[in-house]
Amino acid sequence: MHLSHQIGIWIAALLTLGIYSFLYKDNPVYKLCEHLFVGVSAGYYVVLMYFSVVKPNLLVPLFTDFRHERHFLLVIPLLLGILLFSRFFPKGDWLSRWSLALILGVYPALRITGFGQGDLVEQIHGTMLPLWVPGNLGTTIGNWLLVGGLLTTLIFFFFSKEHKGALGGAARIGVYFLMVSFGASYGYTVMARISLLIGRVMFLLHDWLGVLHL
Amino acid sequence: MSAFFANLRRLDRRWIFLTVGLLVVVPLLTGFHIAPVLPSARARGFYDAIEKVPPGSTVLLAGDYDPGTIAENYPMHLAVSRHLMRRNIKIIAVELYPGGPPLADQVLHIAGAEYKKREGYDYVNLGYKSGNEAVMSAMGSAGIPRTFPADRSGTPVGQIPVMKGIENFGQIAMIVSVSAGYPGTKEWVQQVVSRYHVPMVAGVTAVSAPEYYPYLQAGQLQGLLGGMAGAAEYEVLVKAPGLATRGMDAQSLAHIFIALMIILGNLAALPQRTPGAKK
Amino acid sequence: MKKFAAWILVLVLGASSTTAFGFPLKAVDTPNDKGNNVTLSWPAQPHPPEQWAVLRVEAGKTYAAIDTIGGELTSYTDETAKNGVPYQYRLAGLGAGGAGVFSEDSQPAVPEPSWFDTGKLNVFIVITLFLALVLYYIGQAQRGKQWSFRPIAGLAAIEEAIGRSTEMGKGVLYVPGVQDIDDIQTIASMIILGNVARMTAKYETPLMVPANSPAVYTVADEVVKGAYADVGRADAYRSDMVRYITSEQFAYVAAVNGMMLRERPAANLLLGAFFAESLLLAETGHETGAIQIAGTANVHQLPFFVVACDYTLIGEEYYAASAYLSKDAKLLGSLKASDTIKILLVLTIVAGCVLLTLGNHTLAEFFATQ
Amino acid sequence: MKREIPLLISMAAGIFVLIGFFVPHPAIRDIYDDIQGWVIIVVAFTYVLGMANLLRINTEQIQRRAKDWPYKLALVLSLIATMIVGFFFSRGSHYLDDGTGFSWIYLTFYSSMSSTMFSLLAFFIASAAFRAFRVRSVEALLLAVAALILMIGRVPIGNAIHPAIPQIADWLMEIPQNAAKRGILMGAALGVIATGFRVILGIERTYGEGGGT
Repeated sequence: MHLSHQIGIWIAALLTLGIYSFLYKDNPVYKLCEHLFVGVSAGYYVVLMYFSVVKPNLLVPLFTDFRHERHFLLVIPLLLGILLFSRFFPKGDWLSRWSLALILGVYPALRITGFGQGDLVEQIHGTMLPLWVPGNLGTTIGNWLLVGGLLTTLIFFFFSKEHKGALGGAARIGVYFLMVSFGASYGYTVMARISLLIGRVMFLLHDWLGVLHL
Repeated sequence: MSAFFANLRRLDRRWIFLTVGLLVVVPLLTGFHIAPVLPSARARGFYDAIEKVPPGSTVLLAGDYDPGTIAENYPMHLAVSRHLMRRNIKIIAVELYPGGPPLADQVLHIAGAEYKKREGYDYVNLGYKSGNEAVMSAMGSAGIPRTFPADRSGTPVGQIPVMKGIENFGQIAMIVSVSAGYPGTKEWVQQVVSRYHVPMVAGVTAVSAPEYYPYLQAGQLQGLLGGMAGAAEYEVLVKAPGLATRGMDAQSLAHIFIALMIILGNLAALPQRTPGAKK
Repeated sequence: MKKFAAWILVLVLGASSTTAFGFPLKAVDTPNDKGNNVTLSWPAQPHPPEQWAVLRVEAGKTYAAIDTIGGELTSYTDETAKNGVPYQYRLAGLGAGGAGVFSEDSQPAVPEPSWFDTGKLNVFIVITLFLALVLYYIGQAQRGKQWSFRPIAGLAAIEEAIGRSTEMGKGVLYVPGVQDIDDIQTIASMIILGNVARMTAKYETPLMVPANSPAVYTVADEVVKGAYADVGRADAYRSDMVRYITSEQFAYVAAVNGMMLRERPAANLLLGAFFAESLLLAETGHETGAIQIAGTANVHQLPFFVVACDYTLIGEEYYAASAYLSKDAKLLGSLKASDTIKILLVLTIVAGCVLLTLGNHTLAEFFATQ
Repeated sequence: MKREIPLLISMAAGIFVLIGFFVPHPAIRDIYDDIQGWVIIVVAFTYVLGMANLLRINTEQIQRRAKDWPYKLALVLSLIATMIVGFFFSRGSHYLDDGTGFSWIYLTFYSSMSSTMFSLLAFFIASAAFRAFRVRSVEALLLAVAALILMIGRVPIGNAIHPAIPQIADWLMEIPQNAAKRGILMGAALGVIATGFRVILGIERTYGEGGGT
């Protein structure tokens, strides 16, 4: 048992226990930790944004190194960035919508092509499987389930017709496939949450109390 | 029997909290060992994919996670850095999560010290860039040096030996995505893998692992590690048991307990057969 | 058989003379690129030299070496070429086994930037087809076209749950998710909230709406006030129905759980973008014995809602529900377009699988990325 | 003027980024690259705006002595302290190197609390497993069986109980789960594409333009 001598580890350990106190009851210590967390992370983000984005991608190319021939265009994002702060002036906040408009335009477009290629075209290609693989019954059954599972799930998410008769049957099978996939996600999520706790307990036992020899 | 279940239902959930806490602390304290970690086909696939990368080539290591999921992502990040460095593969690290850069530094410095690799010559940490998918798309189109003009501490990319000749994904042999959520493996697959034909493997949190199996089956991913279990299996393959392997006993115990809770919870909720029992 | 004989002839002559006969060298403008780029390719050599020197000549000038590459390679990309200039290339062997080994001069190749990346043709077709369908159906919906859609169990259950709460004289708790107002799921939640508020106004059931961001609070408040006015019950609207709690995830959950346990609403409606807190809200709600109807498009949270709630709107059902309720031309038009393209998807996949089983790969190849 | 210019900007940016995917020609691709470079910078500024907003809201509440104002004071002070240490007392652009004040704050406060915050869920998932996991229908039974197989199959003890369990778990993940997740994936893709077109073509009037923040 060799206790850590670093003040930082002690503070971190006390903050960890402060947050765990929420399990017993919501209390002032938890509230303080929570507000400290919000404050520190907001401060951290701003410093990070300056040194890792604003300086290297905007200030340096715009004002010092002129190597890249289109660097003068960087005055546009500089203006758009400043316009964002017009939200603080009662009259001017419509100006900030110019900057948000750039974001509102770029991301839907990136997602149309990204989802279109990665989640649509490639998945269609991935589902085109031979339904009879000579000499390999396991793969054949697997392919039937993969293709059948996908088609029935798509049919479940079909809204233009009542789920009756054959369509109803297919949708029902689709729900069974969905439920198996929800069960799998439930099992994985349990694993995820538990391992985060294990990670934190390791910090307390190893870094703080020094009772755990890795 | 039904009396047992009746008061089981009124159980204060803080007893359950206490049990979970003990089930995690006891194995870690006592080193009580339940079952060995055996690598699954998935972990072996991830390992073999990296074994196929020729030594001397350059890999993009995307550490897109933050301290919130250190327990799952950090062991993968460290194990893959060791594996790449042991095979003399050069590493360019980027992080699209604000909380990422210090974790990538730590991983690269630990592995770098073990395998005598020098920062700037064998690996570099280009740090964080805001913009999520836009960063990935820009790296492929405008190019990596224009999107990341400097490394994490401001050294211009032109002065970094490992970046020499690196223009875009044409010079990247493989992408290793250590991911917690958005932006992460899904966005790398959508914005880069299909567009620039770069092979990719992913080490992800358990919550997000199920969603990436379709990418694995469609050949967009060459390997996938899911959660702490995936990390532990990979650590065994890389012969560097660390945090993940150490935690698996507690993980096993906790899972058994929760499985029991599901079964017991349902039994306790069964309508009581004994006559006269209060409905 | 003839080709084989010719090959032997070349080999025999080649081995005996010092200058190996030239092998074909193909030079072509790299397709689907920004330009300034020529791709060379040549057949693998039986005895490749240690290295190749890549020689290039512009019209009327002499050959100049531009690069030296490994002998085992069979292709090379020249990225220093200029658009519009015709170039010819030749390979010369270097180092061990390279003396006197030359390729034939390639055909002239003129690098040009390409206007369309043919490798993305399949994505282009799928996206443009879908865009056309969306615009077509939105246009139809705007011209008043009505379609019949299948009922969604969760939606019918909402009305039933509100009715039950009214009978028991208890309230309805509506939690609009934890994302901000710009998230699509929160916008859909506001549409459903409008309908719920119209019902609670009609039945005079108490309504509670905890919001987790100032923007969601302002929009939700407008929606509820408007809904009460629409049903002519503006008097029943009270400003404390919609409340801004906090933006921090766990503090918000603790506060909402507190409302469930204190005010004991008979119906909990959890509709919007949820993350880890889905589990905490559903558990507390389940404990209070309230009817719970949940809906989200966050797939990883659906398992927790499915096991703990009475009804769950699963992924797209959640968006479809908001389209039904909104009666909005663009939402209904997009829903109809998605349904139509789903039929096409099912047919394409079945056709692809059948053709593949019969050994024909064309359809499958079309959807592969080039 | 107030509505048309933002609509024009998002339509122009959206169309260029959409076309840029298909057109490698520099006439389009150079603007496509510029726009993405700009959006990276503007997103960075939104974080700074978020911080300024946080400061404004909390300082107002402190002045008004609103409920919990001492906690708000702690928030404001920790925010300002982190920024001052980061900008001025952490060796400039080497601010995240080991040993700087800023990396100490990262490790001691940010890293510790954010990893603890998420680990709270381990406790809740256990209590919810007991109290709110009702198998009331065939569907819920399928979900429960798949969950139990995965939970036990994915950890070493599963293999110790019986080697078949991990294999069944792997099969469940590779085939049935995969098929359903792909169905959800494709459905979601259609939703994202339809909404994306509506936003870019200005058909969609998102609350974002009208509403608060």
